[in-house]
Amino acid sequence: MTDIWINMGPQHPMTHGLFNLRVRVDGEIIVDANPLLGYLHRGVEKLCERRDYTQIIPLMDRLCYVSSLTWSHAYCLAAEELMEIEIPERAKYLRVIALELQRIASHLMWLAAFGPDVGMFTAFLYAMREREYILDMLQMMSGARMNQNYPRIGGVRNDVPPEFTDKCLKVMDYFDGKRKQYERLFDDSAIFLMRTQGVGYLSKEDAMDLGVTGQTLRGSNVPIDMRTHDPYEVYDQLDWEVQVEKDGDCYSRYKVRMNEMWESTKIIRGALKKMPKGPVRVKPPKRPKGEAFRRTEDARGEALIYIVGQGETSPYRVKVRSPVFANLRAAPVILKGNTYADLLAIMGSIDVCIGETDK
Amino acid sequence: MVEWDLFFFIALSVVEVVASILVIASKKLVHSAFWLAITLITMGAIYILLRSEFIAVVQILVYAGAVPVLFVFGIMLTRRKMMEEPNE
Amino acid sequence: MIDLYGISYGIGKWFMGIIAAILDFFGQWIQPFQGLADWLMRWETLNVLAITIQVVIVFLFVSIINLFIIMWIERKMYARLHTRRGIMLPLPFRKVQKGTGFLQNLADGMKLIQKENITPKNADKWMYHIAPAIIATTSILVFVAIPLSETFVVANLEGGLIFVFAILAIAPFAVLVGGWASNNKFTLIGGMRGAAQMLSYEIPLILAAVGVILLAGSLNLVDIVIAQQQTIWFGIPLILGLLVFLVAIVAEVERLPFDIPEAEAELVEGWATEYGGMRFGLIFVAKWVRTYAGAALITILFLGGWSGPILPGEIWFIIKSYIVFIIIVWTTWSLPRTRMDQVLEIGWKRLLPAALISIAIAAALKWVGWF
Amino acid sequence: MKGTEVAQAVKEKFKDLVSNVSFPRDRVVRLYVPRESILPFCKFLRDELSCEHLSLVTAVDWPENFECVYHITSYLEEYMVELHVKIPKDDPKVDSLSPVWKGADFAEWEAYDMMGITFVGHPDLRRILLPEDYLYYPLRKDFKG
Repeated sequence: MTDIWINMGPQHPMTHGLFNLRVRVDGEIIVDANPLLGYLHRGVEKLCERRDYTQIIPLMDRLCYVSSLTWSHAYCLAAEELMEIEIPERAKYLRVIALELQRIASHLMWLAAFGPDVGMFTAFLYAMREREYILDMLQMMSGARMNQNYPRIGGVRNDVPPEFTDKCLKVMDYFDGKRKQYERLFDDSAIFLMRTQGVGYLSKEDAMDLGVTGQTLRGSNVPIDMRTHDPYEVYDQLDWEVQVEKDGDCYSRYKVRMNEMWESTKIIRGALKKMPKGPVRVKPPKRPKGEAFRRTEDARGEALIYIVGQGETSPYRVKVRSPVFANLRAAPVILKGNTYADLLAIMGSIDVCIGETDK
Repeated sequence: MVEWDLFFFIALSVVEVVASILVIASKKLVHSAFWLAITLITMGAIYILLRSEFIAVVQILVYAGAVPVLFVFGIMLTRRKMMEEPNE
Repeated sequence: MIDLYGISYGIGKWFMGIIAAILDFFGQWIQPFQGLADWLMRWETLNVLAITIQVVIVFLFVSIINLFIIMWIERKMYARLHTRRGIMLPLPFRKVQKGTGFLQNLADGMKLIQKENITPKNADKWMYHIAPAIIATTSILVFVAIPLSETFVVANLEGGLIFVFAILAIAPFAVLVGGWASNNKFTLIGGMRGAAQMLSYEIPLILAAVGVILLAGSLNLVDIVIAQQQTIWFGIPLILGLLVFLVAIVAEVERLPFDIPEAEAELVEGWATEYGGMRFGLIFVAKWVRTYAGAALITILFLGGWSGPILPGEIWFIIKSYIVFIIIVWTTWSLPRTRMDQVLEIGWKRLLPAALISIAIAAALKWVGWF
Repeated sequence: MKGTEVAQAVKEKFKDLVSNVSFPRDRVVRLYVPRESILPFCKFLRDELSCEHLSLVTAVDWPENFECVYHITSYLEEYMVELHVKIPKDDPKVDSLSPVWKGADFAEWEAYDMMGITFVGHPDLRRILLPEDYLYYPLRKDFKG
């Protein structure tokens, strides 16, 4: 049994979505890896060219089914840049709260997938349990649990109900209280450390060169977070820190994500405290002209949306930069030389979401 | 009166002889290893007929337990034709 | 104590008595029937019948009653670990949708039987078919030698312990056969991993039991328990051996910290990927039976077997073995999966020296004369 | 570094090659370069101006010509260059940036797949999202779904 190619996917319990990772293994060691994409291609960019600026928002929600709000927000941000409008202060805070809630929900979903990846099925249900409360909060804000369709060009769709602040703080307290449980489940488990520490090493230079962003980059000791690097909304007025880990292995990527969740609760608390009263939406112009782009920190890395408008009701060109698409570029580099069993931990730590990758 | 010992002895011997012939007659190395395991296990059963249970179980533990090693080598040193073809 | 052989002999004699009486009655007119009736009531025939009934009783216990109980325990237990309710299928005649779900496993089994048995086109048909049979039969065969009490035992073998190990050692062979014959890369890798894991864990498993053999001075499982009744449970002086044995048996039955041969995340369903229908059911069931066999072995070797006050020995044995089983389930569902090289490292570098130390402790205790 | 400073530095090196410089935001500079000089220009950006990260490669189908848009980030100096390259319709070719940034090949793959722009020097240019034997480039304006 020398080298054999193994198709991990498109139907495989490991794939977090519909994609095929072809792995060439020599015994248990991975010699080569080759991600094949396109199983979920829906032509979102083409669809955008036929729709109104507002009609694109629900379409962008469906880019990533795990963190949909971040995508519609990124689009709205870019469209506002294109239309040159300033949104009300309250809408900014509401967006930050919604984004961070969505980030926690997305990271919990990642944790729920990462647990079974390393063989700990219990983590799945633990993370899902907490995610329910977070989704309840998102539902309270937007009325939907999955594809919220909440941000609008020029603000957000609606204001939150008056009891939202108290309930959200309660959920944050509950979630912070669970931190110890997670640390005992993961960080205290010798087998979990064995599976993740020193596995899937990605050096700082490689990470920068390959265009990797997000937690994969921050796990390799590069403190780049678009929320501070290219600040949007009110992130620069809130008190929080960019999470970085030094080692560049699966454990540090895991740790970055876990710490980010607790950091997000901090942001939400601060935003809830500082949130002013006022309107939540302004009316955008209908036919913008020009080109604009904005970067946001998606739940998985740097999301960039580039819009070209030609003075019509629908944009001339919309381009989505998917962080996972770029991070997948690093997968073959990280995988090479690791064992086949580590493939799960590595692909899990990259946090693949195929919806946004294939667009 | 049925001679149970004789009956079982004949039955086991037939199985063993057939299996041991198949060890050398099989075309695939892995099949040979499989028949070898059958041979060794039936030999253990014959030891039980001889009222020597200990040597029977040791026979199974040592020899039949060692067959998987042979099996692994068989897999590593041979190739199945289907595996080489690209996946359709 | 229930005398299994006596009961079986009684059942056989009662049953044969009825038939012999009927044959006798017809023998008034048909002469050969009388001879047949005489033959049926002879000791040799009844002996064979009694042994068969013994085997059937143990088989029923292991594969029907006990299996449903342990499957139910496991599924309920890990559901609670996951903070959910687990199986809740109500009895058929109850309309309310809440229950203990005890019959869920029966329903699952019926579903599996109804499924079509699909054989892959390029599979090695004969070996593909035989692998689940090997693994299921050997798993149940273990219980032939395991005594539930002094007299509740099918075969009170002199080398009972070695017999159990020998039978447990055949299953990885079936894993390899099944994995190779399915002609799938996942199953092949699973089978290879199974073989490697077996090679590294058989040795600590047996070495951990050697300490017990030294203290008890016998390979007979009944004698080992009697020796514990006269002194103390061997789990107390040989706590190290107990831990090694527990880890090794979890690896031997391929449960979660060490379930790399069927790591469902990377290898789909491991070596059993291509099996469907009741073949898969057999494989799945055999895993539980083997786990219970492991729990029963730990009970016998280290926890005093059936010794205990007031209750009958068989009940004590079942209670203890279920407790051990629950501990195994607990570890299974709260630990992540190890990697192949780590499994081998744990086996060779940690468990093997610990097992040797355990033997040294046992030898020292024997030499001092405490046992 | 502010956008104006970047533009200054670039203009010193590539005098008349750079055209249409504008500043959409404070730390963003948008400029056009001819397609022949894209490779040396990007090498300069990476080596001299510490642009470590190529965010995005886009292609836009204008009525007269194609346009490749590169979003290039500098992590250290916290600015961004939006680089536009005009490509004629009858010869949609441009130099690949994969010698400069290793991660560029994935982004270029997508541009090739969707818009049909051939990247010269790309290590393995093939269809990535669409089927291998697909004949059209769906994001072109003349593609009628």
